[in-house]
Amino acid sequence: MGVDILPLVTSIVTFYGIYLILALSFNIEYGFAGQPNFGKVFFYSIGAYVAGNFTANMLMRASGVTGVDFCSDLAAEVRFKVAMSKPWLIIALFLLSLLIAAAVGGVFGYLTSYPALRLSGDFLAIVLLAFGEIGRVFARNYTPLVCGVYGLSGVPNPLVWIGDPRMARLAYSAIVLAIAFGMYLLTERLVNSPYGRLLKSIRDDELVSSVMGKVTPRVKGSALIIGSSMAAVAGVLYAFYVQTVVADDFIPIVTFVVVTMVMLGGVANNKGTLLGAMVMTLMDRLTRASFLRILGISVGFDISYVRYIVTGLLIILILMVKPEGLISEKPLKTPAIEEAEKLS
Amino acid sequence: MAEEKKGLKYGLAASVLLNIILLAGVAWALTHPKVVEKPAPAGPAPTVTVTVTATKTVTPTAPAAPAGIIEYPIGLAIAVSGPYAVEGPYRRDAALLAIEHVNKMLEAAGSPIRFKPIHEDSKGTAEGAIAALEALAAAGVKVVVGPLSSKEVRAVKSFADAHKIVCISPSSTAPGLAVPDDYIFRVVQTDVAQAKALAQVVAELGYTKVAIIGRDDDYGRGIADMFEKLFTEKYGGTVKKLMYTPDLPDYSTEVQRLAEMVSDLGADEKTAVLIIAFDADGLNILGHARLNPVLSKVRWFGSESLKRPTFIPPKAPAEIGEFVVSVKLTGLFPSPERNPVTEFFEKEYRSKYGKDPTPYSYYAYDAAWLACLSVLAAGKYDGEAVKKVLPTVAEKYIGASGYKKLDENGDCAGSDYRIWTVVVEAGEYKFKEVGVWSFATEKVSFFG
Amino acid sequence: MLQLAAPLLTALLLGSLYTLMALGLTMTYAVTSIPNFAHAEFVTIGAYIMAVAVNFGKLGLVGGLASAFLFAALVALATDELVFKKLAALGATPLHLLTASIGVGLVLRYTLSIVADLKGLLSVKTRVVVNPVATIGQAYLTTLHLWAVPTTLAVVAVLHLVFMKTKIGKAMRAMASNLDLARVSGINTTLVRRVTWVIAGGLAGVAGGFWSVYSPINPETGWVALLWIFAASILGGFRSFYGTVLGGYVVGFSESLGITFLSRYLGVNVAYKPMIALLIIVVVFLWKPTGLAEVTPRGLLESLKKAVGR
Amino acid sequence: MEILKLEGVRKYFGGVRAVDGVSFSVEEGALLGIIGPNGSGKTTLFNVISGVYKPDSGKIYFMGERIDGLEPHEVFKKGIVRSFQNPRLFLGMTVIENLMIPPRGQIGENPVKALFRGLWARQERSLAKKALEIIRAHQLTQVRLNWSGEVSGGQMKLIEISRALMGEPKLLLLDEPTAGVAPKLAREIFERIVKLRDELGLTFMIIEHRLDVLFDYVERVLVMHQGKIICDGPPDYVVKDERVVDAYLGE
Repeated sequence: MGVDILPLVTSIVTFYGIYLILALSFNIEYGFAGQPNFGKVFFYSIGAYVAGNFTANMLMRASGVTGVDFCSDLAAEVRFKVAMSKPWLIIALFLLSLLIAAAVGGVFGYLTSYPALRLSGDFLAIVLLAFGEIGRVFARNYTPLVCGVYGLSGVPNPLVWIGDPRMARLAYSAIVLAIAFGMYLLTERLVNSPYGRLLKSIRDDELVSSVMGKVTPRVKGSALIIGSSMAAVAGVLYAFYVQTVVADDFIPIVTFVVVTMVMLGGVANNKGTLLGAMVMTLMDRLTRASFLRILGISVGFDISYVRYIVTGLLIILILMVKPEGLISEKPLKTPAIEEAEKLS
Repeated sequence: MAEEKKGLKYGLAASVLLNIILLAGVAWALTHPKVVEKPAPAGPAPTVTVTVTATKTVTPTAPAAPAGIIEYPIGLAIAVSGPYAVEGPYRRDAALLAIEHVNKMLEAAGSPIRFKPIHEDSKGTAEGAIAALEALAAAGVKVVVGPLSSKEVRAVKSFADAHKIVCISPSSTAPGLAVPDDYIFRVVQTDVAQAKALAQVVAELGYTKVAIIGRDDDYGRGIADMFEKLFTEKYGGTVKKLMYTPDLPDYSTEVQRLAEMVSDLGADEKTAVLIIAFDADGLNILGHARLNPVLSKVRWFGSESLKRPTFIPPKAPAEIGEFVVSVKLTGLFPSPERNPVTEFFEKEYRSKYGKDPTPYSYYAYDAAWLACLSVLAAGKYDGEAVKKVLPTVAEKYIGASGYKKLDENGDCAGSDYRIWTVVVEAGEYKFKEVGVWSFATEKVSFFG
Repeated sequence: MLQLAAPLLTALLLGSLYTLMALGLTMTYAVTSIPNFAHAEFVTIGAYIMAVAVNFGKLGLVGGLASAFLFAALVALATDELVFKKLAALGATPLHLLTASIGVGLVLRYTLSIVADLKGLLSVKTRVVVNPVATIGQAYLTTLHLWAVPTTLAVVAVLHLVFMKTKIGKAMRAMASNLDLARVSGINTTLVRRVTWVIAGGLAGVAGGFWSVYSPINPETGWVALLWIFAASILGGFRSFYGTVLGGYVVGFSESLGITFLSRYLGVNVAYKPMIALLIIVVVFLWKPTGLAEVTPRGLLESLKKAVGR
Repeated sequence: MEILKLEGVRKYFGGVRAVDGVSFSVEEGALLGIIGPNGSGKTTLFNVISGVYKPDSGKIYFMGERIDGLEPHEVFKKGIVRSFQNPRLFLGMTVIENLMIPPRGQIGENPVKALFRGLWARQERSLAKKALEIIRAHQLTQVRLNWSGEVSGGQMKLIEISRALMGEPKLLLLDEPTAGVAPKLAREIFERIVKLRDELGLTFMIIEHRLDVLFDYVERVLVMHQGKIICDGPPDYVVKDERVVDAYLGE
C-alpha cells in the first residue's frame, strides 16, 4: 500500500503547534509565576467557542441564507461554500477570531486571578480544574454557544479556497506552526526580562516579593491574562483545524497532557517546553498501530490502552527520575546576567 | 554554562526536527500529488452476493500462507475510552471478527488477498477522531470502519472526503449527516426514522402523554427532540423531557424527577415513559425506577439501544428483568431482525469472546464486511473505487443486522421496524417481536 | 413533606457511599499531603473485586466486601510504596504528587480496562438484589440502605475510636497535624503511613463494593465519581475526618435536594446536576478552605451567641 | 527629625500578645538595636511595621505619614525595606538576580514593555552595575552567578542585606543580620552598616542576638519582653537595667 505520510505530518505539526502554545502558556503561569492553572482546557475551549461561534455567525450572515438552523449540517455546508468563494472573508474572520479570542481569554484569565489571590498550589489547581468542568457543563447545556451536545460544525479551514484540501491542510499546519514558534519567541522575550524575574520572585516567595515592593496580585493577574490569552489563541487554531467545536471535547485530560509536557520538558524553561511538547506529541502519534504498521511492525494486541498506561508511567518516571524535567531551569538571559558574566 | 548550551541544543534540535518533518511533508506533497497505487492484482472477483453464511462452510484447516499474499489494511476508528469505554470494545471486537471471517473465506478460496485490521482509539472526541483518521491515512488506509458517534463523523468528514478515505460508521444516526456523494457511509438508519416510528407506535397504542428520560448527547437529544416534535405536532400528544448528563455515577435524583413528571402527566393509562439510554446509565435508571410505585405503574417504551442482552437476565439482574416485563418495555428494531447471518454472528462472537454482542456490534460486523467486500469488488485498494462500488455491494448484502441497502446519501435506506417487547418464556427472558412498522406505508400492525 | 422523603432517602444512601469514598482521600491527604486522583481507581478496583467475588466466587455479601477491602487496600499500599513514598522522599510538592497521582490513575484504570476487556467484564453488577423494605409515599427505604448506612456509621465510629484511643490512631493524628514534629517525637512514620494507605484504600474498596450492588460498574466508575469524592472531602476541609463525614452527607443532600428543587420549581435543566458538586468545590475553597471541619456543636453555639449578642 | 513613630501598636494572635502596646520613635539617621528574649515580639514588630501584618490597634507614622494598614509593597514604596531572620532568598534565581528584584521603577517589569529590550536594557545595565558594586562590597563576587540556594549560610545573610540595600531604603529593618555568621564577619557587617548610615544617611533598626557586637555599634537599644518595650536607652544604660536582666534570666 502506498504510505501517505502527508496527513501524519500535518497532524503532528498542527497538534504540536497547538499544544506548544498551551504548554508555553502553562509554563508562564506555573513555571514562572507559580500559579498552577489546571483550568487550562477551559481557556482553550473559550478560544474554540469564540472562533466557532463568531466565524459561523459571520459566514451565515455573509451567505445571505436565512431560515437555516445555525447548528444544522446544512448550515455547515453553506458556511463551507461561502468560505470557498470568499477567501478574504474567511482569512479576515480567522484573524479576527484570533484577536477576539485572545481578548476574551484575557478577560477570563483576569477573573482567574480571584481564586489565585486566595489559594495556591494544589488547592488552586483543584479549584481551577473545577472551573474548567463548570465551563464544559455550561457550554454543553447552553445551546446558542456551540450547539450544545451536537457541537458546532462547519468552521472552515481558512485556506479552504486553495482548492486542494490536502494542500490547504498542510498550509494551515504551517501557519499553526509559525504562530506557535512566534509565540515561543515572544514568550522567550517576555520572560528573559525584568518581568520574567518578577514572575519568578512571586513563584519563589510571594511574601518577600511584596515586601520588596511588588504588587503581587497584579503581577499574578497579568501572568494569568497572558497565559489565558495564549490558550484561547490555541483554541482558535484548534477550531479551524478540526472544523468542529464540541463542548464535551474539552475535558480535564487535555490539561493533564499540557501539564505533563511542561513537567517533562522542565519548568520555567521554554526550551524544555519545546522539547516536552514534542516528546508528548510524537509519543501520541507514533505509538499508534497505524504508525507501527508504516514501520512494518505488527502488534498482536490492541495497543490503545497500553498507550495510556505508558503515558501514566512516563509521568511517574519523570517525577521520580528527573523532577526538574529534561532540561533544568537556567538563569534568565537578561542584561543583568550579561553584566555579571562580563565581570571575571 | 555548558548546561545552557545543552538546553539550546535541545531547543534547536526540536525546532530543526519539526521543520524537517514539515519540509518532508511539503516535499512529499509536491512530488506526490496523488498517492501512487500499486496496481492490485486481480483477485478472484467474488460475486458480491456472497453473504456471510458462506463462511459457515469454511473449514479452518488453514494451509500455510502462500508467498505473495497481498494485505489490505482496514482501519477501525472505534473509540474504546471515554464515553465509549464500555460500548466501544464490543464493536471493535465485532469488526475484528468480520475481518477474520472474510480472511477465512479468502483463504479457503485460495485468494492471495488478506485484510489486516488496524485499530485506532478515536476517544469519542472530535480531536481523537481526526487524529485517528490522520494516523490511518498515513498508513495508507483507504477504508475505515467508524467512527462511532455523529460528532466524530462530523469531525472527520472533510478529511475523509479530501483524502478519499471511505468511512463506514456503524452507529452514527444524526439526520444532518445525510450528504450525497461523500465518503461517509452509515449502515444504520438515522434518528428520524426511529423517532417517527416510535411516535406512531406510542400514539397508536393509545398513549397521549409521554415523559422522556434520555441521555443528553447527540444520540439521546436527536431521538428525544424529533420524537417530541412528531408526537406533539402530528399526534397532538403531550411530552415532558428530562435530559441527563451522561457518565454520572448515579441517576436516582433524575428518576425521582421523572416520577414527579409522570405524576404531573396523570400517571394513568394514557401516560408512558420513553427511555433513551446506554448500558451503564440505563441499568442504573431501571434499577431506581423499579422501586418507584408511580414509574412501576405506567407503560415504558425504549430506544433501540435498550434492546441489548444487558437489559434482560441472565446478563441483567433478575429484578430488572421482572421490572421491564411488568412495565411492558417496548421498542423498535430495524427488520428483518433475525436471519441466519445474525445467528451465525452471535454464535461466533460468543464463542470467540465469551460475551454477547451489543446491538450496534451487529452493525460494526456488517460495516467491516461491507468494507472488505467493497475492496474486493472494486478490484483495487482505492478509496474512489470503493466508494463507487459500495452502494451496489450493500444493496446485495444481507448481514447480521439485516438488509444494508443504502439511499442516495450513503446511509442505510429506511427499512421496516419490528416492534419488540420483553417476555418470559419457560423461565427465560426474551425480546419478542410483537408487531411491525412499515417503512413504505408508515403503518403499524401488531401480530396476533 | 412526603415529596421531600425521596430525595432525602437517596441522599442518605449516596451520602454514606460518598463518605466512605472520601474518608480515605481525606486521610491520605492529611497524613501524606497527596491530593490523590488515583483514589478513584481504588473504588473501581473494590467494585470489580466485589462483583467477581460474589458473582463467580460465590463469596456472599460480607465475603465480597472483605475481599474488596483487602484487594483495594493492597493496591493502595502498593501505589504508595512504589510511587508516592519515593516521591515524597525526593521532596516532591503536593502539586507534583497530584500530577503523579494522575499518572498512577492512568496506569491503574487502563490496566483494569485491559483485564475487563479480555474477560468480558466491561460492564458488570454484583448479583445481590436490592429490595424495598419500607415506602414513604414515593420514597423507598431499601435493603442497601440497611447495609450501607450502618456500615458507614460503624466505620466512622470505629475510626473515631482508633483515632482517640489507640496508639496508631494518635500517631496518625500527630502526623496529620505536624509531620516533622511527629517524626522527631519518635513516631514510626513508615508504619503509620502504611496503615493510613491500607485503611484509605480499603474503605474506597468497600464503597466500590457497595456501589457494584447499587448499580452496574465499568472501568471508569471510580473516575466518574471522583468529582463527588473530592467535593465531599473538600467540603469537610480536606484534612478533617469528621468534616469529611459531614461533607459526604451534605454533598449527597445538597445535590439530591438541590437539583430536585431547581428542576421542580425553577425549571432548571436536570443536566446541570454536576454543577452542584463543582460549585461546592469552588465555593468552599474560595470562601472557607477549612470547610465544615471547624463546624462543631460548640462552635455553632458560640456563633449563635455572637449573633444574638450583636 | 523623627523618621518613624509608633503609638500604642498592638498585634495579638489569639491569646498571644505578640506586640502589646508599643510606642516609640526613631530619629533619622539613627542606628537602633532591638533586643529581647525569643518570642518577645521583635520580629512581629518588624512584620507590623513592614505591612506583613496589620496592627490590631495603634498608629504608625513614617516621615509624618500614617503607614499602618498599608500593604507591604506600599510600605516599601515609602522607603522601608527589611530583611528576614532566616534568609528568604528567591531560590530559583542567581545571586545577582536576587539583587535585581527590589530596584524601583524597572521599566521591563511591565509585561508589554518587557517585549522591547531597547526600552529597558540601558536601565537594567546601570542597575546591574550598582548591584555588582554592592556584591563586591559584600565579598560576594565569587558567587554572583550561583543559584542563591547554593551559597553558604553567611553569604545568604549578606545577600539579604545587599538585596535590601538595592531597594533604596530610607529605613532599613534588619532581622538578625549576623546570625550564623563568623564573628569576624559579623563585625565587618556592622562596620559596613555604620558606614552606610554615615555616608548615605540611612536609618537602621536592627534586631540582634549578639549583644556584644551590637552594643559596640548602636547608639540606642530597645528591649522587648512579652510584647512590651521594657527599656529604651543607650547600650550601657540598658545593660544595667534590672528589668532587662530579669527578662533575659527568665528566658
